[in-house]
Amino acid sequence: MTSMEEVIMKYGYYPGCSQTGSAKEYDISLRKVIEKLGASFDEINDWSCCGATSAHVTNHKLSSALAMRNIMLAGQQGLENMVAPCAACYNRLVTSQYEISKHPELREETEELLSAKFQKEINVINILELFLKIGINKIIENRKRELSELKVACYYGCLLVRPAAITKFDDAEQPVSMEKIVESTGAKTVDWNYKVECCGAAHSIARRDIVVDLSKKILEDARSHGANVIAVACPMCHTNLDMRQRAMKRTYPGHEELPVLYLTELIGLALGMNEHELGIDLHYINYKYTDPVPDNTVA
Amino acid sequence: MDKEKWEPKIVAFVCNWCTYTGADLAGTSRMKYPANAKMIRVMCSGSIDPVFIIKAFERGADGVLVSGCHPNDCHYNAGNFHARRRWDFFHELLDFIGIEKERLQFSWISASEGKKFADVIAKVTKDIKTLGPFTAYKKMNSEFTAVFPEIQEVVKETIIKEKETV
Amino acid sequence: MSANDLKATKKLQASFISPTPQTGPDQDHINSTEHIREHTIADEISERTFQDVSLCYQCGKCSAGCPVRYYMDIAPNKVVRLIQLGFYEDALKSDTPWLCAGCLTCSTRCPKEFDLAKFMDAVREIAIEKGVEIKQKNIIKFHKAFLDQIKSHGRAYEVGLVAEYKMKTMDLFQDVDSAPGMYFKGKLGLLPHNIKDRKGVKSIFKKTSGK
Amino acid sequence: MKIGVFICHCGENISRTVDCPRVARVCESYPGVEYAIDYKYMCSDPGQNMIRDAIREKGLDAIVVGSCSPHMHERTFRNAAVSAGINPFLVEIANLREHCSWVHDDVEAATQKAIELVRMAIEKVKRDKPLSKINVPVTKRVLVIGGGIAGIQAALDTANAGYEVVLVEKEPSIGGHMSQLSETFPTLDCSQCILTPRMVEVYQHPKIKLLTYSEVVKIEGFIGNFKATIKKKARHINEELCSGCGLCITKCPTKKKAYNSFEEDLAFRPAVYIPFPQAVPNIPVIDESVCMYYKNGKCGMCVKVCDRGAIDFDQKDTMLVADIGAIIVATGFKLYNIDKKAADSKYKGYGEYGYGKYRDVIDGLQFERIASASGPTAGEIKRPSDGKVPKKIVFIQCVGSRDDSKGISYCSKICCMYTAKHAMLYKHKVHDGEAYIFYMDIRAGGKMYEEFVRRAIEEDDVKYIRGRVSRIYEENGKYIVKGEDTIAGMPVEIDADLVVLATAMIPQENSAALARTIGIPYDKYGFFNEAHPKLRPVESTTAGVFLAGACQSPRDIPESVAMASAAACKATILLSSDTLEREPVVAKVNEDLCAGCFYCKKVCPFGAIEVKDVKDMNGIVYKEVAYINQGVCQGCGTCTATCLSKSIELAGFNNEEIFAEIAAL
Ligand SMILES: Cc1cc2nc3c(=O)[nH]c(=O)nc-3n(C[C@H](O)[C@H](O)[C@H](O)COP(=O)(O)OP(=O)(O)OC[C@H]3O[C@@H](n4cnc5c(N)ncnc54)[C@H](O)[C@@H]3O)c2cc1C
Ligand SMILES: Cc1cc2nc3c(=O)[nH]c(=O)nc-3n(C[C@H](O)[C@H](O)[C@H](O)COP(=O)(O)OP(=O)(O)OC[C@H]3O[C@@H](n4cnc5c(N)ncnc54)[C@H](O)[C@@H]3O)c2cc1C
Ligand code: SF4
Ligand code: SF4
Ligand code: SF4
Ligand code: SF4
Ligand code: SF4
Ligand code: SF4
Ligand code: SF4
Ligand code: SF4
Repeated sequence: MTSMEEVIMKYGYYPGCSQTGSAKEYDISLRKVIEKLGASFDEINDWSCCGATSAHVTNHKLSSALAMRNIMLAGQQGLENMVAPCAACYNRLVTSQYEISKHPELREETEELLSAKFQKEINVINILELFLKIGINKIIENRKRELSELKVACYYGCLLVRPAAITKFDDAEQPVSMEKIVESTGAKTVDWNYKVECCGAAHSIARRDIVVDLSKKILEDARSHGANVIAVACPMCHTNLDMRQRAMKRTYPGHEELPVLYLTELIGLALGMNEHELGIDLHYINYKYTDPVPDNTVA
Repeated sequence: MDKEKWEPKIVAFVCNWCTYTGADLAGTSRMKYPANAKMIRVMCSGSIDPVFIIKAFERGADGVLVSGCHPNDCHYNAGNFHARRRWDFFHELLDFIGIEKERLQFSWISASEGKKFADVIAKVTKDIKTLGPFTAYKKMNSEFTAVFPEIQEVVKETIIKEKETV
Repeated sequence: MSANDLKATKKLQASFISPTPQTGPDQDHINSTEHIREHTIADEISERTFQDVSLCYQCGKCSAGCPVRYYMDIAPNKVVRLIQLGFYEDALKSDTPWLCAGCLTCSTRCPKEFDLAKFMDAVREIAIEKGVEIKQKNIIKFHKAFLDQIKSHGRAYEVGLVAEYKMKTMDLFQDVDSAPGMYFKGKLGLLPHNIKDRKGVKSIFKKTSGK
Repeated sequence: MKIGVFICHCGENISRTVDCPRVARVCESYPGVEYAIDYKYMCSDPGQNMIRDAIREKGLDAIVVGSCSPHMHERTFRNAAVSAGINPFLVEIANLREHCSWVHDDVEAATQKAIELVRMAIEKVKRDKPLSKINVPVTKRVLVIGGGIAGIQAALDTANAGYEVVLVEKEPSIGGHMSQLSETFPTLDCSQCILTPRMVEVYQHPKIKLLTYSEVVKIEGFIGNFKATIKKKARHINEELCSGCGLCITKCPTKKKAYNSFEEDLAFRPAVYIPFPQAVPNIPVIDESVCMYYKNGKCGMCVKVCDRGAIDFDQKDTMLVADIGAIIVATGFKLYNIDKKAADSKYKGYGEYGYGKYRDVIDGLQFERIASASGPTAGEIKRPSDGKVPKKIVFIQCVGSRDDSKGISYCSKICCMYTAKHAMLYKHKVHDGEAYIFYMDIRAGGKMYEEFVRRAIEEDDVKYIRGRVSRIYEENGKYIVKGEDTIAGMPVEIDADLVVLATAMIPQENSAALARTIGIPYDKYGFFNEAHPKLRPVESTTAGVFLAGACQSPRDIPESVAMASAAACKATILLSSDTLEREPVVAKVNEDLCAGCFYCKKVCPFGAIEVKDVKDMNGIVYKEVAYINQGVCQGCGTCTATCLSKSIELAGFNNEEIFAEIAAL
């Protein structure tokens, strides 16, 4: 039996596909930050894609089966909980598990598809819940510097806090948990209007025009409320808000760049890691944090 | 018994305000229905004691109908909700006692539903005819009366269960 | 359900506009007291989404908050309306379900607690099953390409996805902004991540699509 | 026992299918039957005389009449029996017409059934017990709870009929919500102007005892004989001495220490205050939570300036007890607000509208105060945040109402109308302003109501947009209102200066607790339930308790007043006789058998069952039994079926009687 401390600080980890490619830096920074805070991950063996939007918008049963495959793997691995850092994965996983528990017909069908029985519920948590569980105090205790120059617009996107009945976490319209976490880095947060507005994620490739418009509005609202950086907690949000700024410049001449950081990168900066270590230099919009007082302790 | 000539005996416990008046309306409208059912008027379907029903079977009734106001129309507000709960349990227990549960039927008939009343009586009569005569009552008369305390127990059980759902 | 069912829908649609009395030999089969209702597409959607489509009272709050409303041909609430009234073909052909980003804004705010996002899922699903011609071709091709990656590798393989999508759409220039940038930043792996249990995943696809 | 049986032919109505003479003949030989006869028209005078004569001549103890439905002529035959000296409850009717001759064709079957029906009646009547009507005395005083327009109207009508009234109002002044309104639909007359005279009338009426700043804490007893305990909260002002000069208020140093709730928190008030200038009674209250004397024992400015010596810091809450014959409940409503609600609340808030964080997103009552000539802006339409006159105003209907997801499924009924009114008032005051109303349906079913709404659209150019608003957020001092025009099928975004929400009418906070205190049922929201939605709309199911106004469901002023007058009328009908006569069909507990389980108490829909202590000779309680209050019991019999030990009997329908009927089959 492991000690109490270890039990609490060990989390099942479901990275999700983006984490291995376009959101590499999210994965890198998350793992580093977690380690610094004294927690550890147990990655799900042989995890597969949750089916993402494409499965659930076209084939409900396929979507349910793909998501449940991973939940069952976590169960087989003896895990109680599982972190899904991608908001979309998180949403698919919690929703599928919820629906299966509510609707026996669906449960049966899904079990048949997977040729396995659904044994136990896994507490699937998102990245915000993870940091709240680890404890904001842990961040403050381990902080090497205060990011006091930052005015952060916390962007939840649409899938992190919805649907409220299933996620049972924070508030679906006026969430505050990311602000709490960001403020623990010493950064300030701004009150703005688009924190749960959708960026059109799913259409990133097929209807880039839509995504560019929606993301532009989000960036502008953040800026007009005084933000100098946006914090995100989802690879899709990041792709749209960061990378699409290039297209934005074409559609909206005069567009001014606004850096978009993963929440984990912000925490990493506060914990004393540098931009390169955290993968921030992989972003489309270059960003470097400058301390107000040059001689501040940097690890 | 000659099946052709046999006519079922049916007892209907009906509430004064809705079903009894609905039956009056069926009469005023000269609707026709079989003459098998005899009505016993009570104030509210909530006051119908399961023992009444057992007594009816004991007396050789082939079928029993219980009918009151529609759930939200009860003259006494909630009486028929109690009735409804009680019957849910009681129905199951009839089986246990050894009386086919189809012999006991329930309906909600309002004062304006003369047609429904006639239809229900027709249906119940037809159903009971299909079931055939209830012969166990002869046994009931001797054995059942002897084990009456036991029936009381059964009835008690239904009522306690009903309590739990209040 | 097969593609033929849509024809039945058409008939229903016509009879909705001007109800014609049912006479003729068919009538003989119908037991007057036990009329069995046809299982409609509306019923099908209600079943798949575990909620009755008649719940929606057409307040429009969903459409009012929908982030992609401006790009749709008809408002999201109107898709529900069309289904409620039996104008199935119009609903299934609309590009609204395809543009729906699944953001759950509507579902979160609906005063009737109607899960419209889930409803949209079902509409798309049925449109595919019935082989309805969909205007938003690129979107459906994207989903197809995405799922193909999972089917073969167990995980999304971004290079493969983009390649397949481009092949399907012949839209070769659309993404010039991102892919090369991503590649040079080392974010796009050139090789797919294959999971071990690809057979298992493939079988799920097979069982759910019949392919 | 000697029983007489009378079979009626009803012309040919019965005799056509029932062989009446045969029925009479068969019955004649039935044990206990002394006399049996058939006749053409039993209910006619000769028929009734026949019954009377038979009773006297044959010395009958009870009779059975085979005739039409008891709902037709039971009373006729009972009266006939009474005039010949038989108790009316020893008369049973066998329904041979509606339940037999009219519904069957076969003469043999119908006759057979008729015989059985009569036999059942004979067996029942054998076991019937003579019953007499129950008489209870009546206290000729009415308690009215709540002093809004409904309570005021009910109190005045009752008092004008000559009965004493005790009017209890929990606030320092009567008037209720109507006193806060600016002008009223559908006539746009000034609310205060029509209300104030009535408030004064209440105050001056010799028959009305007005208890403001008071609450009912206990109701005991039953119809005609209630006892009410009322808590009179300490005002810290001696009502006898105070002249209402208001000097204390002007001199109190705590000028802006508390929100003025009458002004819907749009203004402030000091520790000592009169809620509004026309308040009745015109006597201030000291708010202990604000007053400096209660904080640190200092100040006492009011004492210094009051030349009547009316300030009384030591005043305590007092309890009053009153005997009451009837109760009229008129406690009104409360307005739902969009704030974030506690997790255990029945309702949810509107995160999409900001949970109330925007100062210029206000509710209907706040708009009433802003539009009111006596309000904080003196009737000028200005928005709360910066006092600017809004040039673009958006009204949103059905906020909270008709919204399952927030916990309220009903329509609040008045908001369509007051929103049209608000938009008109706005347009009348801000001529170049634009007014938009988001609505789902317009419910304007009342005299001149639809015309009123059309006037807003046609004459005042108010723009109605059909669709619910999805979100409101602030941007540069404007409020972006995102909606959809579902008729045009177009999204609509309006940058408003002021947003007014027509929020739902919900029950008063304490309504469920009050209902339990009085012993009346309430619905899942907390509105009080009427005895019958169509035929007894102003009565509660508890005898002697009546309902008026918005405490029963959303009501506008005309309806509240109509209900109040109806309730007053019902109450005065009750008080018009010295004693109350009740049908004796009531339940009674056999105390020896009662096991004290009190299941019966749980199921009684009228709360007629109480716990009674049974004492031994030394006065020591040795068991508790159920006791049925005969004034309250309505005779449904639910308790009898529930009692496991069979210790309750319903008079006229006891088990023995019913078993006898069954046995007679
Ligand atoms: C914004 C708005 C605008 C409106 N405009 C109009 C209009 O133009 N025309 C129109 O016809 N109607 C209008 N109405 C409706 C009108 O306000 C109501 O119909 C009316 O006030 C109902 O009167 P009431 O006496 O039933 O309730 P209330 O006015 O709520 O009065 C109830 C009284 O009971 C008191 N009370 C509550 N609980 C207790 C207790 N436990 N013990 C003692 N006292 C208690 C309260 O303090 C209050 O004084 C409007 C309503 C709103 C919200
Ligand atoms: C199709 C329809 C459906 C309805 N459904 C419902 C419903 O489901 N629920 C509901 O609550 N309400 C319903 N209503 C409304 C309901 O019918 C009325 O509210 C109700 O009948 C009004 O009653 P009343 O006594 O005022 O008028 P009426 O029913 O019209 O009675 C007036 C009486 O006065 C008599 N009379 C007229 N003039 C004179 C005279 N000069 N001298 C002597 N006698 C005269 C008439 O002959 C009549 O008997 C419905 C109405 C309609 C039209
Ligand atoms: S918000 Fe809900 S009820 Fe309103 S139109 Fe949309 S789906 Fe229908
Ligand atoms: S889920 Fe679809 S329909 Fe609903 S708001 Fe989002 S994009 Fe619009
Ligand atoms: S308490 Fe005194 S000063 Fe105040 S209003 Fe009354 S009389 Fe005037
Ligand atoms: S004692 Fe209290 S009420 Fe009187 S003047 Fe001072 S603060 Fe005001
Ligand atoms: S009265 Fe009008 S605004 Fe009020 S809830 Fe009903 S429909 Fe909505
Ligand atoms: S006239 Fe009748 S049908 Fe038309 S809105 Fe009014 S109440 Fe409804
Ligand atoms: S149910 Fe019967 S035994 Fe129980 S308390 Fe009531 S009267 Fe007494
Ligand atoms: S008869 Fe009905 S009202 Fe009377 S005490 Fe029994 S349950 Fe209550």
